[in-house]
Amino acid sequence: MNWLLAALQTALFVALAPLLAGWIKWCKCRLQNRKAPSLFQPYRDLLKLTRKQPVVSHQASWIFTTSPYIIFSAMVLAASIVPLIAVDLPTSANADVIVLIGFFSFARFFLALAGLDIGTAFGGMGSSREMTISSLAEPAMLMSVFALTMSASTTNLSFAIGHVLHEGLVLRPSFIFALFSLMLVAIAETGRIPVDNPATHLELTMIHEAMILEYSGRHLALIEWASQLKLLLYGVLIANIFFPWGIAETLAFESLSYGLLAVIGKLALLALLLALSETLFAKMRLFRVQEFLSFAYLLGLLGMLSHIILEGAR
Amino acid sequence: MNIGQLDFYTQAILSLAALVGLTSFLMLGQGRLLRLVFVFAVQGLLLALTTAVAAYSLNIPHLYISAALTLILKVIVIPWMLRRLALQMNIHRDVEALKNNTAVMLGGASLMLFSYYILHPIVQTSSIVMLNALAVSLSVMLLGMLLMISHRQAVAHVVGFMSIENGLFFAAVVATHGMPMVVELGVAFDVLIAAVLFGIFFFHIRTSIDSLDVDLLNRLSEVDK
Amino acid sequence: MILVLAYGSILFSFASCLPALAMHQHRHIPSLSRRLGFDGSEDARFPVLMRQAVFGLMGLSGLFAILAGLSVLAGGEVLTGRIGLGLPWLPWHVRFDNLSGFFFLIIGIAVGAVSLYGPGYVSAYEEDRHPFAVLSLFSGLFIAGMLLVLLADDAFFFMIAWELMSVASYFLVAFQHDNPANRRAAFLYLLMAEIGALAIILAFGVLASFADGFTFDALREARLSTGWASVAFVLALLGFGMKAGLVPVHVWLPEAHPVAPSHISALMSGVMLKVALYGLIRFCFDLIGEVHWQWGLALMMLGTLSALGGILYAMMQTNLKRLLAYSSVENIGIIFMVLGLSMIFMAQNQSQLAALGFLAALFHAFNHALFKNLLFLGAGIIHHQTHELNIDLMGGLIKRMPKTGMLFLIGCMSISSLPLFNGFVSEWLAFQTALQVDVIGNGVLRSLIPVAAASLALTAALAAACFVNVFGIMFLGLPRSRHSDKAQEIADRGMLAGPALLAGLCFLFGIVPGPMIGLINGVAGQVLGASLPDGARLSWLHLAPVSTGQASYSAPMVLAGALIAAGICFRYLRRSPATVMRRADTWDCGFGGLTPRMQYSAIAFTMPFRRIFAKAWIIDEQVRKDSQGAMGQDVAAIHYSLQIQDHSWPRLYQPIERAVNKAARLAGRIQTGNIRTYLGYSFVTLIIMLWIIS
Amino acid sequence: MIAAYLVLLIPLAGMAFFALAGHRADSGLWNIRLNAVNLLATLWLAVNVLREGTLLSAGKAFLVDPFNVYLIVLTAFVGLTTAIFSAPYMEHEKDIGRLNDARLKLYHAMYQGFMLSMYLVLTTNNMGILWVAMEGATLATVLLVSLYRTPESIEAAWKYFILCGVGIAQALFGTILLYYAAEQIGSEENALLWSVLYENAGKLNPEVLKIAFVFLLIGYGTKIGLVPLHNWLPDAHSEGPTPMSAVLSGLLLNDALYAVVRNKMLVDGATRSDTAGFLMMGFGLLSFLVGALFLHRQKDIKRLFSYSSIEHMGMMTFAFGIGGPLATFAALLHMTVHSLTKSAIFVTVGHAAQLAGTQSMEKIRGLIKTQPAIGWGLLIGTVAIAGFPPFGVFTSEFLVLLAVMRSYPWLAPLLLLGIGIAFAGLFRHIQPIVYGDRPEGQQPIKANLWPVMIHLGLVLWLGLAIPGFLADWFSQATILISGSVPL
Repeated sequence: MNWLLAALQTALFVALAPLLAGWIKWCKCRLQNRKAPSLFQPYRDLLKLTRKQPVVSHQASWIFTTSPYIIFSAMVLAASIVPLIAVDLPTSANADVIVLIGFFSFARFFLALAGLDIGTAFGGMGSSREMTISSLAEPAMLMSVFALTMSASTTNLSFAIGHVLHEGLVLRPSFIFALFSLMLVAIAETGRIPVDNPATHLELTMIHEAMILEYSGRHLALIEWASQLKLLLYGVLIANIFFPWGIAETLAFESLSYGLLAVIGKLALLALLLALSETLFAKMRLFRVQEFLSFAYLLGLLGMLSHIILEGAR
Repeated sequence: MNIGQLDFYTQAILSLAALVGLTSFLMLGQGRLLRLVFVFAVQGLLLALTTAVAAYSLNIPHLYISAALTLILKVIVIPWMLRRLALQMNIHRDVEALKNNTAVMLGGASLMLFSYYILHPIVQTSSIVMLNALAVSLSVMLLGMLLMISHRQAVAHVVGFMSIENGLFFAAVVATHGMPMVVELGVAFDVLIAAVLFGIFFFHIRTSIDSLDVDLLNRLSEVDK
Repeated sequence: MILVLAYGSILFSFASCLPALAMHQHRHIPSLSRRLGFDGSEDARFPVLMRQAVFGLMGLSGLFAILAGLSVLAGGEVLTGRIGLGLPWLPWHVRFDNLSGFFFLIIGIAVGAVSLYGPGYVSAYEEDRHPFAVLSLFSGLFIAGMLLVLLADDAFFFMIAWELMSVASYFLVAFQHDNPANRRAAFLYLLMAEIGALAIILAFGVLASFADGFTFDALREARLSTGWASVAFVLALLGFGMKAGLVPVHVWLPEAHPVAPSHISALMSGVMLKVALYGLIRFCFDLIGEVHWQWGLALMMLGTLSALGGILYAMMQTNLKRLLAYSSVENIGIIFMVLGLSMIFMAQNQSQLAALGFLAALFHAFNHALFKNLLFLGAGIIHHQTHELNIDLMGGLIKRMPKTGMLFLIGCMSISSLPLFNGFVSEWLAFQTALQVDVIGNGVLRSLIPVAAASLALTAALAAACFVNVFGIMFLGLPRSRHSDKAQEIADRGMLAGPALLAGLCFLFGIVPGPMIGLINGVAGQVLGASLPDGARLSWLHLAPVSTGQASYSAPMVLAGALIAAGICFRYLRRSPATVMRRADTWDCGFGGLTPRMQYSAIAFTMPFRRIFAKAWIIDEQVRKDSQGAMGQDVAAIHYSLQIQDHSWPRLYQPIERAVNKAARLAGRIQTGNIRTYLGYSFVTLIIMLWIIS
Repeated sequence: MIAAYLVLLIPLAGMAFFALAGHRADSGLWNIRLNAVNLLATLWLAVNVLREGTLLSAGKAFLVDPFNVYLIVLTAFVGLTTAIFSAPYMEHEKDIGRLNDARLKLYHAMYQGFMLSMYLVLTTNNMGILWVAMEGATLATVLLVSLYRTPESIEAAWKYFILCGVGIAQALFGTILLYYAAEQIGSEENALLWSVLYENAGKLNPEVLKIAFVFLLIGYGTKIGLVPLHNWLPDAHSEGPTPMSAVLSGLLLNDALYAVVRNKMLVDGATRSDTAGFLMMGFGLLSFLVGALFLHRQKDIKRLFSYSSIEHMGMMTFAFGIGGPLATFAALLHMTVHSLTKSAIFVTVGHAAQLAGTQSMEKIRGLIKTQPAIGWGLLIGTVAIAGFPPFGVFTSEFLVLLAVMRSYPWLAPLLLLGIGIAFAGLFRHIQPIVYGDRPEGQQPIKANLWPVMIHLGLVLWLGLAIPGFLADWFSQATILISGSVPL
């Protein structure tokens, strides 16, 4: 039963990811008072791409053609361990948050390799930048994870969320810091403004798009989908770790559906915030990203310290 | 104790000791080779005398032998050889200009004082009066070294070396009435050989740097030129 | 019985020296070769036979080492023995316990792989320039030395074995001595080895001056004040750290490791550093006995420094083997950092967590031995095929050498600690150790350890970037030079079998780390006197070092999940025949004709890191433009040159060198060459001495 | 005891033989034969000592105890191997016209003379004769240093002669004081016999002996080559013929140290204080460090290794100065391994210099490529002398370090520094010599490397395991010197 539920939830993750992307686009268009595409546009795009015939360069090796599958399945795996609508999933015992980070880096590794595989200038540029940013983002992420796990004293996401849930509403300064740092990391990792602009092609500042420039057809679809999934994952992480209320603790149907609604609501709100920030801020230069991320790291560190100093554990 | 109460021989030895010390001072100040050799011979003579007197007064027969050895080696053979060499290489005329001679002299004097101060504890321990002369012999040694340091002539170095030997013999006589015979003979033999080798070396040095100025022997050094 | 196995492995490694000597004689005394039944006609076969003999014996030695290690780890008892050599009152004491056994295992595996790889590799050397006799002689001594270090149970024997290892490896580094750079590297290496060894001797001396005798048992008994213990610790850290290549005393390592033949570099980088680690563990945890948290902190700091420095320097290298050597510095740094953690926990009486850290450290040591060997052997293959070590002159090798590419990729993935591979497991354990910081009372430690952990994360990310760079530039894209364009897949089966073995183990221990961790747990039990509850592998499936509630990782499940997910979308997406993949030219923005020179080079790839971590190196970057035209307005060519230097050269080494030379010059003044001065010396000495005495 | 007389008579006869017979084609061979016979004689002596313990001749003129018996055998052994090396070497020197028959006659006669004085130094029981023999050694070798008659060699010989002569004179003064002190306690006859003095060392006047020791130390220390009295040493070693350098480094220095230690035993007995020890430690450490520094500045390969001799003698003196059983044992061992290793190195160096036609290190290159045997010999020898195991030098240095850690831990860093510097100094010169490609015009030569192999083999053996009888001698000597067994 639990395993089935876990599988269902993973499927739900995969299914919801494009919707979130669509919703963010919609909000952005509205905020920039443009005419918005339908919420389901991303689904149509993916479908169209899967129907198209993929064209692959002569120079491409097997790395290039297999990477999309690897990346996508890594994201799916990540999705399988993050509680979306219910805690204590059996799958979450397979991997904790550190492994989650591992999955992300796994996907990134192959994405970067794929970028280098063709041997164009753009691909290498994208990979190099992607690796740079991620290597700066990882310590920051770990710092915020520390701040979280030191109070929950577990790296297992289900248990951590459960812990926060049972503690009830406690204002922890460490959590506030961790939340903000995690948000910044999420922005950097998912390639949103101000770090990267998802809506651009063939711009010398692009990062993510540069790597996947050569992809087409179902490969492109998988990669797009994977990145939407990543966005959703970060969203759910933020939403469920810091505001877990509403998530289902029992497997009764109504609590589950209640949990679903709750998480959708939270995500909608987060997405709105993201869209807002993306309308307000401009993309920054590549070499200012380090300041951005070191600020995130600083926040994480402060969170950890404030946990030690202010919250006086022991 | 007062020297007046000592017997004549001891007095004689002590005064001879004083004279020996004086000769080394004379050598130290001497710039002319032939005179240097001559003074050295005189020192040898004094040494031989001392030994003989000691032998007679304490009637130790084997001291006569060492006296004889000294006489032959230090008074006759070596000075004659050195003189001959000097004449052969005709360096007997050139005078060595000694730098700050007076300072060297004063240094010598203070050396005498120093050696007395060093040997004082020993001298105290014994009743033999002659031992007082030990300080003289040590200072003769040190003066010999000072001579070698202050002179640039190879011949002077040999003389200094030999006068060091004199000091040693003197010490042996006054302190221990001579060494055991076998040692005496061995030392004498070594001195003889040394003298011969010196003779050989003069010619080698002369042929290699056509001078006997040891300051010119400075090819082998670690100072970067 | 088990000792016999251990001795056997050592004897075999010694034996592997002999054929070489025979070969040498053969080259000089034809009669011998005729007696061996090789007349001039089949003379060509003789060296081949010798190669097989040498590496066969080496392989046997490796096999025996593995067996000995496994059996002692399984049995878990401590064996002692004596060899009738050494000082009259101090024969060589031998002790074979779990710790030694574990490192025996590491060495055995590495040597086994190398012995598979070797015959093909060394066939490239022409005999008169690089005599195989010398190579195999010192390889045998080197391996024997490493094994003996692990067996030694008294200070004297330990030092002899240690120095045997150093000297033998020195000759191996100097093997290709016709290149001046190699000579310099060898000299530097031997110098550092010597200084390190002296430090170790002093460390033993400190213990020995509180004990009676030099046997380790006696040293264990020694009761030292904290001050002296710390002195001993610092000396040992200096000595062993120098060998292990801790920053800032690591400089010899990237010089020496690359210039040796690749299979030797593999042994030096993958195994010899571990022997240094063994020495430190033996000294601190076993001989000194009780540890202090300050030591742990020092170890952790140095480790973090080395990890970061190592990977940052590695990233900037374009010579593949130098890069790998620097990355060894990084991994050693990680190991020492985790070891420091374990020391801290030990000092805080958290023996369980100490055991966890210890376990993580040793497991990472094991993994590093595996994948670093793999990578060095791969580098050897590539060098063998392309005669090229500069990664900026390679590219597109994955199509030309698919098997090697696959193996190298596995190596890269495990070294950048991606899930499903062994590197990840040990780093995960390391993080788990760091996460237990809450139990520590000392607030400073509690805030420092997470910082160290974060820099560990940074290290891991940088490592990933570094090896994406390596693999991407070398194997992907278009070939950047004629050599790499002409490159062929390696023909010799053995040269693939060695790396393949290692790669297989990397993956195996990435998926089922349980058994290995169980073995290491036994080591921890013997060395620390504390081991994890069997929860370390609560089921064959899951890995939960502390408790299931806190963290768990199940590689098999992850693998299964990945396969399922990938399988589904693979099946689903490739249904329709209409969407079969089509090959076409790369899109070139309508520019027309992409050339290899347009793609990113390694230097370009690492440019952002250079900009961000600029302070970490001494960078000398020069761009020269040849402009032409009337007013030189249009640029004909742009020359770009980049030199990147290690900080510790000008900061640490050159000052010392200058000081020594200056002192020597001053000392030289003594010897003026004037005999009167000399007489003056003896005169003055006499006066002074007399004055002193009275 | 007949053996002892034999040991002395054979070289005497040899000297006479060479002096009278003049140079013949087979003089080198005869030299070898004489030394071989003498080695047998010394072995016989050793066997006697093994069987009966300390030997004291009638009239107590000669004394053979565990302390000097192994030095005697060592002397004979090094003498033989060096003779083996010198036969072809000297032939080659004659062929290239650096030497003529007269000088070769002198060389062989003086070789035997030198050996004679060495044996006399070791066997005699009379401190006066000891002195005479030491001086004799100088006289015997001084003409060999200047054998080539080049300006440098004559300069070197002169310095050697004067400095050692003056130094040894001071030693004689010390001996006289010793004699005086002995007379005070009224043993008129044979008052200079070491055995007698040692028996009633306790009664000797400490004041006198302290001063005497200063003179003795400076006197014999000049011959050991203690800084700052060392200046003659590198010159003499580098300018004389290589076999001479080998025996000077291998034997003369050892024997001078032997003389100092014999006297130290008396002084310690009398003063019951570490004064003598401290003096030796001071000199030793100074020589060790300065010698190590000098290594860095050398251009002449033989000079290089003579400085390394200074450094090692410094370490031995230092070790004897520390004086504990451990340090003493280490020093005794170090005397052995050092003279074996160093003479082996000089043999290879001699060949290398002949092969390159020069002693300047810039010009000797690529030995391993030119003549692997010589190249490897030099390299291994350097490794051994630099104190790497499993060679014996490491064993002794290890023990010295530990002894220092026991008694004077704050000196250990200095020692460590010295070893490191010395090591760097050696290898920075030797590496380019042995490695690299051969320069054109550097041809292999006919070389006899058996001595090298035997010596290094022995050093290796001593590093791995010290044979029982030798260990016994060492420990007995240790008891003799330091009064207690090593551990």
